[in-house]
Amino acid sequence: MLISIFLFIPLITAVACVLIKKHNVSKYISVAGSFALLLYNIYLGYTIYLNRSLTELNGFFYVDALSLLTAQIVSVVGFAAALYSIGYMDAELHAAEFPEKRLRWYYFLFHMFIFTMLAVCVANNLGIMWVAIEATTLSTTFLVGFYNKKPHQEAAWKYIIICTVGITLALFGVILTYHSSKNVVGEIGYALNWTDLLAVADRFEPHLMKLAFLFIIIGYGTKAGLAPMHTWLPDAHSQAPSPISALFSGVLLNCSLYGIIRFHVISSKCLGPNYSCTLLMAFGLTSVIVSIPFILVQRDYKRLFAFSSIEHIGFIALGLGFGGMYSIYGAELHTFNHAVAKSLLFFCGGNLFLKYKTREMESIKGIIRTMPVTGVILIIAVFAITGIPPFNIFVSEFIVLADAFSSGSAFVLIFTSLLIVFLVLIFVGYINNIFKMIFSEPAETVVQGEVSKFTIAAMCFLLIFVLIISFYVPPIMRVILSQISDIIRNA
Amino acid sequence: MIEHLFVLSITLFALGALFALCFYKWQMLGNYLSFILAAIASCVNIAIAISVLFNHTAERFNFLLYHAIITYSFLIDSLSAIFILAISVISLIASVYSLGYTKLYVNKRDMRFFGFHFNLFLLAMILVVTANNALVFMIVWELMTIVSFFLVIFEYENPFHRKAGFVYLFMSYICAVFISVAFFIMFSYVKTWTFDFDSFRYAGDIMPAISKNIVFFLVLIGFGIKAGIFPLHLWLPLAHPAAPSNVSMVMSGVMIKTAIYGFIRFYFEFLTPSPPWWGIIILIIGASSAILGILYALLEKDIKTLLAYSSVENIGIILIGIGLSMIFKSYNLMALSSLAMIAGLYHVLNHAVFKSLLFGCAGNIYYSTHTKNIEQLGGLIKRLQVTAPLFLVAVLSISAIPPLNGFVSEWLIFQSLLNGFTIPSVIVKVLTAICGATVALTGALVATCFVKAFGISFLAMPRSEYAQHAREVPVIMYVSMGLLAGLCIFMGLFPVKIMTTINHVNTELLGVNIAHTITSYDWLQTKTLQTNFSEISLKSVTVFGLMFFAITVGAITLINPGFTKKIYKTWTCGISPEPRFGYTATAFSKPFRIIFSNLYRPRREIETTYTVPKYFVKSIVYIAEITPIFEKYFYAPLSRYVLSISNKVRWIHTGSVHIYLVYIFITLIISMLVIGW
Amino acid sequence: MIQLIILPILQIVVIAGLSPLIKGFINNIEARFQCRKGSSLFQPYYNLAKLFRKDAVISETASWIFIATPYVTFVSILIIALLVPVLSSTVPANFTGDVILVIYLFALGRFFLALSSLDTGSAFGGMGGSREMTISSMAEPAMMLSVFNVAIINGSTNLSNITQAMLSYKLLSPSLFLSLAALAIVIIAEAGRIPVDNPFTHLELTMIHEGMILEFSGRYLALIEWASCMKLLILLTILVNTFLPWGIASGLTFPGLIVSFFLYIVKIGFFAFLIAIVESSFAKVRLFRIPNLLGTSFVLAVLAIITHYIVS
Amino acid sequence: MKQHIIVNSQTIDVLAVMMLIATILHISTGRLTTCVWAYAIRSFILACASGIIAYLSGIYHIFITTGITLVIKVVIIPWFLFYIIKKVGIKKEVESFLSFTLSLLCSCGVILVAYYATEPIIQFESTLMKHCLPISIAITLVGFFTMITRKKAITQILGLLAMEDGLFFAALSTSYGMPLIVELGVFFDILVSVIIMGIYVYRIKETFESIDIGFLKELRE
Repeated sequence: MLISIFLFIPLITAVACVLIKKHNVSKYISVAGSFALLLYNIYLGYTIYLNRSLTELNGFFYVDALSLLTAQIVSVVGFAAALYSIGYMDAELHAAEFPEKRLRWYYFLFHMFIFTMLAVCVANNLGIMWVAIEATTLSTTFLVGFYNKKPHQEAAWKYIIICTVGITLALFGVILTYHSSKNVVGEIGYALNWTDLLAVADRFEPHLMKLAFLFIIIGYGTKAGLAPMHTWLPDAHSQAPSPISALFSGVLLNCSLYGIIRFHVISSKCLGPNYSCTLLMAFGLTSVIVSIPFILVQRDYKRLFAFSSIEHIGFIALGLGFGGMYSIYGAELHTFNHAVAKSLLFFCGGNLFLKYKTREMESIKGIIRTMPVTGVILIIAVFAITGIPPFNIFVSEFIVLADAFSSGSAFVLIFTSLLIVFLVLIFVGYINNIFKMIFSEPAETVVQGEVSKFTIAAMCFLLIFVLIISFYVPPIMRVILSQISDIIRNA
Repeated sequence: MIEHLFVLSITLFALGALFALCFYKWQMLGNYLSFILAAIASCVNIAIAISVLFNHTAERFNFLLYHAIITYSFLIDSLSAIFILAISVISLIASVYSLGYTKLYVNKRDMRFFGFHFNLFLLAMILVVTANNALVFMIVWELMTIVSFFLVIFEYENPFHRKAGFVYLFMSYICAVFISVAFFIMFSYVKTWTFDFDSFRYAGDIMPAISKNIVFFLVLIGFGIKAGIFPLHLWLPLAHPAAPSNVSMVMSGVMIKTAIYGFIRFYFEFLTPSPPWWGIIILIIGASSAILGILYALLEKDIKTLLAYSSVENIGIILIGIGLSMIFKSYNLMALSSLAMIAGLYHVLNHAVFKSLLFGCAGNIYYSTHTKNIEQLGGLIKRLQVTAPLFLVAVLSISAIPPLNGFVSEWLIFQSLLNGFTIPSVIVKVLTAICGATVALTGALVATCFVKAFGISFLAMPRSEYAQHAREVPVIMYVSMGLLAGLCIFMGLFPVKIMTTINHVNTELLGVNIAHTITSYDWLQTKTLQTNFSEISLKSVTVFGLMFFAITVGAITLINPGFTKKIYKTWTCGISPEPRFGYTATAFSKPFRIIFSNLYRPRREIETTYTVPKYFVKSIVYIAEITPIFEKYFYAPLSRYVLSISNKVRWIHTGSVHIYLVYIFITLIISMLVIGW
Repeated sequence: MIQLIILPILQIVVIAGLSPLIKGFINNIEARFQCRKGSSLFQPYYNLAKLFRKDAVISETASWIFIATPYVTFVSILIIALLVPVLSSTVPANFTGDVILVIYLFALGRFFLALSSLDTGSAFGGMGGSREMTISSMAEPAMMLSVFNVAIINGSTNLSNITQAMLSYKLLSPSLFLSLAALAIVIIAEAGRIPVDNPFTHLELTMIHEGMILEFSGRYLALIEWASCMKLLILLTILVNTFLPWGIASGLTFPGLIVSFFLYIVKIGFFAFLIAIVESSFAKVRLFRIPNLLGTSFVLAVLAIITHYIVS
Repeated sequence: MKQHIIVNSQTIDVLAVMMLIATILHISTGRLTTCVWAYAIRSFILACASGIIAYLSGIYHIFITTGITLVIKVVIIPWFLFYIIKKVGIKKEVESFLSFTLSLLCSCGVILVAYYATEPIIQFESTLMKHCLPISIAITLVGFFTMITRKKAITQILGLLAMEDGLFFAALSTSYGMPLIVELGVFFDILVSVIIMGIYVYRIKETFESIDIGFLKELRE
């Protein structure tokens, strides 16, 4: 029952939110629900820490360290976003950006979104996982187009079209995997369970598996924001309400990446790690490269953050592709770090939007004086996201790069060296764009002060994670990370 | 014991930082508390350094916090200790100085973050030189950068300060990247996942030559940026003037020395044995930084920028010492290597002292006149009566005028250079001689530069209202500067003590003790400073000087006992003197602008406006500026290129969903083809 | 012990006492080249005596630096006089310093002079100071390099050691000869003689050293004038006793010192005569041609070192 | 549970080719309604194939799939699309970025790529249904290609549906269908996604007064 309850929490919250008409009540229910989820997740984490993995309903649900980490990210960022939503949505409602009744649906879809993402994490069946990932797209389309104005509709349309196409390709990959397993598992595979498949993956039909993984990485890669399939991402991220952008960037991308990783494990076992690692590295590096010019020259801060997500997903893919024990450890740590830091950035962005009603960086000046708290958090978040020590992302990047250098492969070495050059460029772009907003003479007309206490609370909640992981990784997390490393390396 | 002290000092710094943050209403009180705590912590650190230096013990601390992979480990050996000593002394004085200097900002701006960053900055520097783990090193290294970045952009309303901060941050990031990559490469051979420095200490033996060479260059560029060697100095003349003086004092005085620390750690511990050409490259870079740094300083009018360029020059001189030490070491001339190292480290200490003093005095000037442009100063010697002699001491010291400390290290550098004749390679021999000439030229140019800096700002008549109404700064500011001036004199007169201390470091680092060649030798209660090449005794020079002074004064008074001085206006061809008649800084350095015009590429515009009849000049506008060649021909085109490429590439996001689908489609098709093939 | 006390005093007496005479000698020779009778050989002494007795006028803009300068300059030159072997190759005070210290003590005097030139706020002073610093910046590397060559050849930067070692040379090696030439050029520049500076003029376009000391008067001027005379003599002494030390006493024996003294007079006189010839036959070069001249000296010094390394 | 079931039927191959032809009809037709009809026909063929496979293999849960296919893909979705076309009042012409000839040539190329990529796989295929896998990939890719070249929002939906048909066919012909629960989930997702897209087509029409998504170019760099 452990896992089912896990899934029920957001589902019940969602239903409660949509049934209760008064949004003053439903917003607190939403927070309470996500907080319960957070607590429950900690409990679940402890169970996994003790048992390594957990199956339920005849192997329909399966939770191991890898899914647990993703679920943790979902619940942490989910709680922060729920908290943030109160402040953000109230302010937007106050500004009459949308009718009040729509807010019910916002909370409903919000929790459905969380539900689908959790379903991705706990599904053992690869087909169900696919269904869940597609469901994340469906549940969020309306959130992207929440304001229902021209650019939002456009973004929503692009989002659903591109993601659905990608996901469809991924389904093809799933089918091909299934097909390649038929010689081993039998013609009628009643189950497409990951655990069952992995057990016999070394006897799969290799050519089919190759093709299958290709479809998977392109398909789920579309959703994960790997270049050149990333194109929906900046639009959707910039048009969605900020808490949703945070969830997108912090969690949704990781969920899709989680899908890739599951297949990566199977493919590595079937074909040897080289094939899938090379693909991961290629797409990873492309993502990092593609994000550079847009980070260097950018007008819209939310798009900037979005492109930075592409870069980080690329980095994680690279880390997984390098394939060393520590580089996977680092990449997974990076997943968490990025989720926290990027969500924090999007929250900062949301606060800026509430204050200035614009996403143009040029028209925002002197944040440090007008909104000191947001300003300071933004500075920390920017430093964190660009991998400046001592912040958390530096630690994970350092581990990944160190492992890459010690891998001894010339190919990896070239990739890593290029990556480092790109990281520098990205840093330049970030600082150049963001710090102009933070440190400058504010316009006279802007009123000083923060917009909402809830938003600040949510930001502080994430900030704690950023700061703690910078200096201290809890032992439970370290165990989980090394378990993930073992899972991915088939050790 | 030392561990407790170390933790104590960290705690004090951290407490100080928090105090500054906590006080919202009484911000100055918070700041004072934090400065005082910083001063106490610095005292603790001085105690640590001295204890380590004199007990010859290396102290290790491992703090078992659960980091992702590492433990926070620190090591204080004598090399660290000598740097801790320099850093803490300057920190102490800077903290005390800040008590006065920050009055400049009272009620004008939010001061909470100043004390916070200031304390963290001091703490980070201490941690940098003690970190015994690559990851910890990188963390504290960047911590140092970040907090100093915030101190640089403290007055962020000024766009120049912002630009300075950004350039500083970019360059520092590149610096961190290079150092990290150097660590990665070394790590790929030792493969100890704790990243402990102890594992790197044997890296030099197991690494192949090619990797070692790569690491050499990575480290050179990485730490070179922080040290500000040419042409990587870009950030330095921007950031140092932008920071408040009490910060630039620390930045220029000791922060850039952490890079020197890095050089020594890498080149003398991790990467040994080294081929001779490494040392030669360091030597050449040192010499060129020295000469170029001072040439640019010479033409500066902003006193803090001038001092910043002068830091580039001094880093060059330090690098000459270190490069020589490397050369000697690779030829296995260990005693000489140790001598050159002593020269280099002595100059590190010296530069820390006199550069902080200079920046402090520049701060005093800014405090009382609110300008940094020396063209607008003048006549300050009569208004800042205490600051002026302090500044003079600093100026004499940096110009290596005996008997002050600058001369001692310069002399040691010369001695090490001259000992280059023992090296078997002719090229190196000639090179050392040429470097000797370069140092001599640099020395002369430094003297010119600081004659200008002192003369134009303190002497003659005040050239502006600011200078006219200058008042002496608060007592605490010049008292703290007085301590530094005292140190300048002390380190000049009693060099043997300091040299033997550095010799301890060398004994550990190079495994050779040359204490017997720098023996003390008593005569007239003086101790000489001897090497195997020559000897000097600045103490006796001073004694002789005082003696001669007394005799001269006595004799002169005997000749004409009724001597009187008449005070009268300066003779200016019959017109009554005006401030405009005084020589300006631009004019003073003009001969150099003409002689070195190939380097400076000066541009000047003269615009004359006439009154109605064309014979009477109404006004003349004279604009003269020099082209910073590295900025113009290297950095600017590079950044333009990157930006234009980015701008061109951005069209791929056309906004059309069809095109986006095309990307996916093409990716799919190409990958399918590639896999089939 | 007597050696320790007498010889330094003797050195200072010789340098301080003879230096105005050298100036008078050069002036006299030059006058004769110009078909004038010239002033007395002892005219500089009279001038100094007169100046010492006079009162002084001081600019109201000037600060204590202005008053300190003459003393600093004079004292620094006196210290140098202790460090240079004059009559005997053993300099008792040689533990105090070496040739590098000598060069930097010159810099000390120059530093203060340049400061005081700016102190009065007159344009002439500043111009003189600026030019002086420019020329000395150019001269210093050449001087260092030529001295280094000698130092390297003899294994010491201590002038007394150098002189002693040089005594064993019968003939100057080509390398040393090049150094000698380089040093000679530098000395002309450092001492402010034609073709670098004209010590007789007070014309604003040409003056360098004179520009700096334009505002001094009375005893201050006397000290500075005397110091500059001594500087010339010391520079010549360094030249003579490092490159051509033949006949110099190596201990403190009375006959040795006498011989050494006369030889010293002759050698210095010879070089003073050479200076007079040069001053009479050349015009002062333009300020921005001076770097070329000093560059030549620098190249000669570099050549000297290279020849030394390659030949030995 | 190793149970080798081999379905060898030339009929399936023929049906596969028919499906491909129906897909190419998408490309070659100029009328929107024809496209929807083509989709309905192809779905029907798919349902037939599904029924045959269910029958031949004896895996009876595929009959359920067949039923759902008939209901959703042959009836509900085409009906919904016609409803949208009528409701939004779209002009019946299909607008394309490429000319028909060029589109056809490109789709030929795409089919070639599908065969080329699967070549090493179908070599080892023991059944007669060697064409099934490449053809299903080809259908998917051609569907994708339709999405790229067609301007209207509704044609993009059709392209997506074509892709999905390709998938279903691949699943059926190669592995005899996926586990039932997965199939159900997939059907549900497709239905929901088509509905959501339909809603957006309507909204876009409302806001932009056109469903030519060439207009959707505001968000760009």
